Amino acid sequence: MAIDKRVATAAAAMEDVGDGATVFITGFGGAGFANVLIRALCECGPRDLTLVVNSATHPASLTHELIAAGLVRKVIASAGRGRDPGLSVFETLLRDGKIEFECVPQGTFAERIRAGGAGIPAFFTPVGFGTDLTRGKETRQLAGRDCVLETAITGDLALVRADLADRYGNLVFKYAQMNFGPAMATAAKLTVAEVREARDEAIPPERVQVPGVFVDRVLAVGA
Amino acid sequence: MAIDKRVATAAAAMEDVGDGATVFITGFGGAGFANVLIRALCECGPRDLTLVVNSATHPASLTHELIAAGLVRKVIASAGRGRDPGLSVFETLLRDGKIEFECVPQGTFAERIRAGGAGIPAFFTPVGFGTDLTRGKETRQLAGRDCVLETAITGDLALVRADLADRYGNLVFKYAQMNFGPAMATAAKLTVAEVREARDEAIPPERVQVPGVFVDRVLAVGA
Amino acid sequence: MPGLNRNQMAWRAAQDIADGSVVNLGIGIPVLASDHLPAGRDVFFQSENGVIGVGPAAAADRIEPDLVDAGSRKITLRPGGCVIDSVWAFAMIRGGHIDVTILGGFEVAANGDFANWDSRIPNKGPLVGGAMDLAACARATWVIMEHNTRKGGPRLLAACTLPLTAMRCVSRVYTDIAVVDVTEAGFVARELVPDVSADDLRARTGAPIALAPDCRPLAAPALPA
Amino acid sequence: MPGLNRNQMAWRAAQDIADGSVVNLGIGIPVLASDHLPAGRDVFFQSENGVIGVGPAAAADRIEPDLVDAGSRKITLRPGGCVIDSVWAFAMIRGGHIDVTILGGFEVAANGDFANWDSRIPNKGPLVGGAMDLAACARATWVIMEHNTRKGGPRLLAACTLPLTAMRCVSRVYTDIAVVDVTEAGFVARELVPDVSADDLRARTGAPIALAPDCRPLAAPALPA
Repeated sequence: MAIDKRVATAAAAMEDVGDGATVFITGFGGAGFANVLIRALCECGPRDLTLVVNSATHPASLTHELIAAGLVRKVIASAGRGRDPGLSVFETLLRDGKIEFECVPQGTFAERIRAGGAGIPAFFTPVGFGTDLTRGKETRQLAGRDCVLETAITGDLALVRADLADRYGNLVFKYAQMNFGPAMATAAKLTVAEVREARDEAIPPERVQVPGVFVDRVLAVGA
Repeated sequence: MAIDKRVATAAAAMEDVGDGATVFITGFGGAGFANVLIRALCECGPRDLTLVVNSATHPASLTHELIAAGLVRKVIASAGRGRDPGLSVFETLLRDGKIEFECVPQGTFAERIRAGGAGIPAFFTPVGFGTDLTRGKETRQLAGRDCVLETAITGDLALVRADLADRYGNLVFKYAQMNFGPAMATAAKLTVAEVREARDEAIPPERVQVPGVFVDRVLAVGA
Repeated sequence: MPGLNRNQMAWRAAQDIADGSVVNLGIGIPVLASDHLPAGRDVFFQSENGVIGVGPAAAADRIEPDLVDAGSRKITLRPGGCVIDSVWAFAMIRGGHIDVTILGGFEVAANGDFANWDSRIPNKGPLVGGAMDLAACARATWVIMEHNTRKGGPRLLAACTLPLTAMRCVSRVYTDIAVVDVTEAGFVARELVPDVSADDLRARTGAPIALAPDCRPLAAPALPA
Repeated sequence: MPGLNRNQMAWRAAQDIADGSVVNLGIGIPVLASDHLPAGRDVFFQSENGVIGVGPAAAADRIEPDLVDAGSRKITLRPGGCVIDSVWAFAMIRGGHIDVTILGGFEVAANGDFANWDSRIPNKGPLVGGAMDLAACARATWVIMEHNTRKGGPRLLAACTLPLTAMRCVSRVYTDIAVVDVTEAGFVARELVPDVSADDLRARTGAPIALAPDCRPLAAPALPA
C-alpha cells in the first residue's frame, strides 16, 4: 500500500495512547511547541504520564494543561520554574509532593534523548559533575576530566511541531522550531507531528530534516 | 576582520600540519573523498600519521598514496581489505607488521568520532559485544543487553569533501557525499574542506549541513 | 545440485518483506531482493551510507556520481527518500529503526549466532563495515546464504567456527534448499525444495534441524542466476 | 554606590571578545554584550537553542515567530548564520566549540567554582537550562555579576554557598567595580573603578584578592542603565 502518514483529525493522531506512557514534547525558547497535539492528548486523557519536555512551565506551551488536568505523574525537564512570582500549577503540585520532577541539564537532557533514539544505552559526560543534579550517579575520570554516567531516555509517544511534512512523514522545520524535534522523533515508539502544511508530493531530499521513517503520523494544523 | 575561510592553494590549506597528527578523512561508498587535500597532505609530508578513515584501501580514495608514501603509522577504519586477490600496499605493510590497524564496526567508528566532537568521552553500545573486535573492552549489561564501552576519537586535522561552501565555512553536501563529513568536521582541531565551489555570499541557512563554525579552511577545487 | 539460484534466493526473501517496512540489504545476493518485492508493497530501503529510500540502479545517462549506496552502486532515490550522514545512519540502525536487515553470511549457529565478516583469508586485511551494527541491532536479521560451503560442509552449525559478527541475532535463513527459522529450540525448516528429502537436509546441516509440522515446498519462479 | 551599570558591565566584557570567535551569551546582562562589540570584530554568537549567528533583535515589522534565541527573544540571523537542533547545539557546547560563554552568576569561588542556577527561592521549581553545559564545557567561562548582593554580602567567595553549576570553570569575572581573573593563586583584580580603593575591594570580596601589578582603572563609556 502506498505510504501515507497523514491523519485527518487530532483524535486520530492520538489513537492508541495508553495510561503510563512516556511522552516527549518538543519546544524551546518560544518555538516549536506541539500545542494542537498536546490539547488532543489532554482530551484523550491517558493517566500517569511521564512527560519529557524542556520546560514544565513555559507559558507558550500547553504542557501545563496536561499537568493541570492531573494526567502527569512525573516530568523530566531542564526547567520547572514559572516566570511569575507566584507558583505555577506545576510548582504547586511539586511543593505538595503530588508530582515527581527530574531536573536535567539541558545538554544532558538532549543527549539522553538522542541516545535513546540512537541505541546508546548510556554515556559519560563531564556536565553536572560535582553538582546536586548528578548526586549518586556513577563517576569516572576520562580524558582527564571527571565525568558522570548518564542513561538514555526512550519513550512511547513523541509530539513534534514542524513546519512542513509530506505523505511519507518527512519533516522540515522553520528556524528554531527544530530544537528537540529530530531527537524526540527518533526516541519514541510512536512519533506524531503537527505541521503547518502536509503535502502529497515528496519534500525535496536536500530539505528533509527528519526522515519520514522516524515519523508515524502527520496532522496538518495550519499556521 | 570580516571572516573569510577560503584559501587559494592546497598548500595553504595544509599549513601547520605536523608529524604525529591524527587525521580524519571523509568518504564512503564511492562518494565524498577529499582527494585534492589528501594529495596536498602527501606533498606536505608529515610523518607518523594516524589516519581515521572508513576504508584503508578504497580504490576511489587516495588514502593509499599517504600509506604508500610511508607517512602513516596507524589506521583506524572499518575496512582494511583490498578488492583484488593480491595484496594492497596497506595489506602488505600490515602483513609485515609495518603499520598498525584498528578495525572498528562502522557504526561504532562513526559514533566514536561524533562523541569526540560532542564532548562525550565514552559510551556503551551493544554492537560488537562477544566479537573479536571488542576483545578486552569493558562490558556491562544495560537495558537488558550486553554492551561494550567505547571511547571517543578526536583528531588534529579533518579533510572533508563537500559540494558547496561559503566564505564563512558553511558546507553543503551532494547526496551521499555527506557520510562522515559532519562528524569529522566537529572532532578535529583543524577542519579543512575541499569543495566544488566556494562562494562569497552566504549559503541560505536552511541549506547548511555543517555550520561554518566547525570549518577552518575552505579550498575550491572544481568538480 | 537441485536448489534455488542467487536471484531465486533473493526473490524468496523478498516475499517476506512486510508492506511499509524499513529494510537494509547487504552487499551481494541480499541487495537483489529489492528487484523482487511483490507488487503493492511500499518499502523504504536504507543503505548504511545514509541513503533512505534506495531506488533502482541509475540508468547510464542519469547517473549522479554522489548518489551511491554502501556498495558504491550508482542508484536512484525513491520519492520521499533523502540522505542522512553516517552518524545518523548508524544511529538509525543501532536504535532499532531498521525493521529487517537481510545479510549474506558464512555461518549461522542454532542459537542465532552469526559469522559473516571474517573468513580468514590469509594476509588480506580485515573488513567489517556495518555488518556488526546491522546484525546486532536491526529488529530482525535474516541471512541469505548457500546451505553448504563449496567443499560441501554445513553453514548451519551447532556453533560458529568463524569469528562472530553478532551473538543470537539471526531469526531466519534463506538457503538454496530451505527456509530455516532459528527458534528457541534450534533450527526449524519452514520450507524445503521438493528434490531434497528431510534426511538429505539433516545430512547437510551441522546441527539438529526439525521440519515444521506445516513445512511447505520451497519454490521460486524461473529467474536468471 | 560608584560603579558600572548593567550596560557598562556588558560593554566591558564585550571588549575582551576576540575577533573571529564563537560566543554564547547568557540571559540577562550578558546578552547585552552583543550590542557593544568593538567595531571590526566579526563574531558568531551561538544560542543554545541552536541558532548560530544570532543577529540584532528583529524589528517589529520583520519578526519571524520561530526565529528566537534561548531567551525567547525575537532575533535576526547574521549573514552566514544557520540553525541546528538542540542535540547538535549542545554537542557544540560540550565538545568545546564555544570559545567563550559569558554568564550571569550568583557566586564565584577563588578556585573557579561557579553557582548560578539555584538561588533557593522557596517553593519555586528548579531551573537549570543549559547553564551547567555552558559553564563546564565552553573553552572559557566569564561571569558578569554585581560584586555584592543586595544585602551587601560578597559574591566572590572562598567557597560557594549555593548549589554549584560547575566546578573550577570560571576564568574571569566582570563586576560593577572590578575585572577579576581567577588564577591558580586565587582572585586577581586586573581593573578596578577609580572610586574604590584596594581596601574597599578587599572588604567587599569574600576571599583573598590580589591587585595585579599592572592593575588599571576600570572605565566604561556613558551608557543607559
